[in-house]
Amino acid sequence: MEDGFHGSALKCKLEESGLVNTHAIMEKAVRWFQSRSIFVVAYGTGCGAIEMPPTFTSRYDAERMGVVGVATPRQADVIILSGYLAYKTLRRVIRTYEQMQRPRYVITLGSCPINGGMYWDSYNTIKKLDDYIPVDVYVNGCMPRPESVIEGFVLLQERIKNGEEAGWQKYDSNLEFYKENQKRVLGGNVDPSYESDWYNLGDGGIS
Amino acid sequence: MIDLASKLENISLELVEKNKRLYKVVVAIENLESLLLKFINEFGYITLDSMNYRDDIEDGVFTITYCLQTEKRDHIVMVQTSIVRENATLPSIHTIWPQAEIMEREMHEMLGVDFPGHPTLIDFALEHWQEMPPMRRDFDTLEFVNSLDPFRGQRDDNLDVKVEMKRLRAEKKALKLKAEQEENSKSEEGQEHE
Amino acid sequence: MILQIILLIMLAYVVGFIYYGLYRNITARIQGRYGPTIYQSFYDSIKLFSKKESASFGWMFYLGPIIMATGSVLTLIFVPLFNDSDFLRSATSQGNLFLLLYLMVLGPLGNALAVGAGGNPFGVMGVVRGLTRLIGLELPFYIAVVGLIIAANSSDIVHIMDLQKTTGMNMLVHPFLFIAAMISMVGFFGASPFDIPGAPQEVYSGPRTEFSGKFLALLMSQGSIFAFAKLVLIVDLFLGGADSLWMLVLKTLAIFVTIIFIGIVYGRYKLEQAVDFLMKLPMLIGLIGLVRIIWFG
Amino acid sequence: MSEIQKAIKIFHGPQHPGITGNMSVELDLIGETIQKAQTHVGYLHRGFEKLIERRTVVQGFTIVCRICVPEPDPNEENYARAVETLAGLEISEKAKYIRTMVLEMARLANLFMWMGGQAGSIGLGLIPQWSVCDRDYMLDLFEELTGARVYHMYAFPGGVRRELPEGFLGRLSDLLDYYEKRIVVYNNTFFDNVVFKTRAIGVGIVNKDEALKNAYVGQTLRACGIKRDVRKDMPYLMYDKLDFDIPIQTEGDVYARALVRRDEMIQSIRILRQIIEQMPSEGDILQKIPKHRKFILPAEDTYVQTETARGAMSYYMAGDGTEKIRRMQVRGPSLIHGFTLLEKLLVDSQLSDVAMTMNSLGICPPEIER
Repeated sequence: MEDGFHGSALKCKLEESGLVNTHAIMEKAVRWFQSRSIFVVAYGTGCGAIEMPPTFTSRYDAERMGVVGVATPRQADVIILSGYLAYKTLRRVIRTYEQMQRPRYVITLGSCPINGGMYWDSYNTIKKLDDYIPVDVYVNGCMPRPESVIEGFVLLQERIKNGEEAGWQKYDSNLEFYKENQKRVLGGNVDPSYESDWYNLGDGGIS
Repeated sequence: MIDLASKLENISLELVEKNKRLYKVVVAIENLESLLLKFINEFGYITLDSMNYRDDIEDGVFTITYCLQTEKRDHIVMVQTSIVRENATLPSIHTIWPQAEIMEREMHEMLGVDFPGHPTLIDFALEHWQEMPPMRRDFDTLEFVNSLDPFRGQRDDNLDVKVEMKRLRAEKKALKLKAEQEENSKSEEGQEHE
Repeated sequence: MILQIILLIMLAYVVGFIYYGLYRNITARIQGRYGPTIYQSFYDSIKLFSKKESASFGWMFYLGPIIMATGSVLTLIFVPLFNDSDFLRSATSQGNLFLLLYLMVLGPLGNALAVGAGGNPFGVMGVVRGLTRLIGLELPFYIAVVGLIIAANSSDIVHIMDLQKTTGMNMLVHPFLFIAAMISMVGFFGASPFDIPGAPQEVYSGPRTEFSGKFLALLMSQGSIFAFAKLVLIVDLFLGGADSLWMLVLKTLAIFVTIIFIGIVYGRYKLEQAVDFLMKLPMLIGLIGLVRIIWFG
Repeated sequence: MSEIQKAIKIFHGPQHPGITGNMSVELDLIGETIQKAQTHVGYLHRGFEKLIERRTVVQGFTIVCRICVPEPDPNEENYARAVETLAGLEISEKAKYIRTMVLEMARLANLFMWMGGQAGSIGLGLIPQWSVCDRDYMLDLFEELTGARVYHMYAFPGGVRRELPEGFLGRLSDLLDYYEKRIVVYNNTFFDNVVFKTRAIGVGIVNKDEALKNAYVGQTLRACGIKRDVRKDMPYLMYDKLDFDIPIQTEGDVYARALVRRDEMIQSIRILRQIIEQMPSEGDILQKIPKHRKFILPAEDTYVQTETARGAMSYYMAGDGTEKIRRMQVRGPSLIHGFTLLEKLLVDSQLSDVAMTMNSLGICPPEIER
């Protein structure tokens, strides 16, 4: 995880002396920093979007824990999927998720991404989100209160701190499974087609 | 608006007064456009509030309801007509009301009604949709979604509610019996002591 | 000399980030919440440096942030910190105000190059907005600086600082110039109502839309260094420099908090409205100050 | 950058800080001037109307409040009133008063939410922090009254589901006092903010002549000086017994709509105060209704309207002789505002105005596509 810190002379010396395992220490420190600073891109895929503003504004102040909203998926560490996903939305969500930079995490709100929730028989919403993209934290309830959203963030921070295996690692390790599921549901055309000039200029915007 | 009936005598239709602000007019499909224009020009129902559709599969027709409002927005008339389900077609009225364009687009997608002369019959809410229009009653949404995305399997420690209820009730009854027996035995002991 | 420069850069990095944390805290308190810890910006930058991957679009994309960092570091080097102690007055004797004004424009140009390589429409829009705004921002600032140069008839910052010991602070001697410079400083710090390039509701993050991981961290670091340099420059030019570190922190903080308070109660202008405003009010004030200097000395 | 000369296509949304909810506007830009705008919805399509065909009356009642997330109560009221009209139920006066109170509370909450969005759309980050918090206090009262913060499921066919808690009206009037103080603060910081005036005046002007014919509703209509409000024109519940007036403006631009909404806050505070006075102490709140399998709707259809905080919302409901609802179609205010009006207003405006215009039209995607 410490790609940012390219090996310094001091580190090498300490390694040789064998007194301390700087690698482990460095990883631990980096994980702590990563858990203390979480950039969120909030994708209002459903009803839960109405509880996003209270979570991030002055009553339940999520910025206390270093949870800050950013505008673009490039800069984000966490994407919040706030509720059920229609197939049309799932395309965009997959695209957004793949534009995010590793390490990346997913938090979903509400019961609908878990098992369809009250839309269990709807022809346009998916039932199991973790067939298509890996989910790190489910915050369930219809809809989850801001307190529980914040609790979900705290849980995610704990998991980052302990260095447990996160969703993006699962996604990389068995990519075929996810891709095949996405193809099955979305009928092959996962990415929305862009007619714009900008996306023909050297793969701009598409990671 | 009470003289609505007298004014509409010459056209063959039935007029129902739901309440003092809501009327319902049932008209044949061929008189529809002339009646709508008459409502606009003569009776002052200038606003098209919504186009409602329902699928009466028993009669094999789609029932379309145009809800018009007066300029004061205090009276509503529901102009209702019905068309056969097979390759259903309706005259497009987006030239009269621009907002009809989007309503007709939705109806075209959800019900599969065709509107000749409509400029933009593109996707409304669905994307890459190959099935039959979803708002038809013979489209089974549960079967469709189950074929596409099965339910999540139950947990290992999942318990059948009915069985559990029965078991709990039995346990409660057993406890009650035990308690009664103890009571009886106590009382008997007491009697023996005396 | 080199050691001093490195020390200077580290000082600017730390102080700039602490100021940014302070900015977030003050904003939060005004908005009625606790806000993050004051070291939050350090956490953010270290986290961004340690991201596993950062999308890049060719070598020019790498070059852009580096050019920006170079611009801000050079700006910092040529700004004298203290009045008459040689400590940390690293390369000031070689440079003067004109060089500084040139260096301050270097960053946005590098940014434009990188974003052009990224090829994101929102990024390009943000750069176009930023450069257009820069024209409006720089004219009042240049007028103020030219006024000071005429008044001191020397373009050496140290000389201007020494002069203020006898005449008193420039913000009292030339108040018009000070007001004009402060208004354009609000824009230089990207505070409302001039935060047009990175307007989230319009162009996502503007120029930074495609930057991620290390690039974003580098941008943040150079931003904090640049902010510190600008604050010190204003203190040197108008508040008569500083004798000790505490005086420096106090004066820069005063300027910074003023800018925060201005920025928090205003919305965001549209681009042409902002340029229109900057071309009218601050220019007028600055010109009045200039005329005042030329005629009445 | 030669591409910037010819028109480029921007997808404003669905994931965008400046978009109201999960929809997207496809913009053709030259520079930053919009040549052509097209709205795309369907990211939130759940097929509610299909689901309701498969539910009984009582089960459908849990669905309707999800139709518009920011203000569920007008949907519940509409649904309940449509079912009562079809089934011939008559609800008691106290239930009517409580429903009116809930509707006005929801209107206040939604208007505070709108203020946050409108201020955020011009980058004034201070107002959302305050107004969302103020809205939360109203949600606390909702939680006490109905048991839920956002989805209340309170206006049940045949009355309301719960009795008023002890001393609820007192707490409500305390909150109203607080709101009256706050509205003065917002007036100084937001509505009189020079930047907001500079940006909002003269932007997104609605043509007054076509407003009535094209079925524009709510503040969009009232900001053009046309006094239309379902609460006055087709009174329902207790609105004909309450004393309030309809604020109007004449300019028809974003700023006029903002002022209309501000005055509506004051008006609904006034309505709530009257309700607190007139609330009957006793009286049953819920009619005796049949079991949900026996709840049969006749084979008729009806059409009901409610004034939400964004305009008139209409329900068309048709029953067939079974316990299921044959058809329930929603016509929210956003349907026409989001397509016909928005696509017209955005042409030749700037990219900076998109978020502001959408917010001031009060577009709520989930009720466009249900």
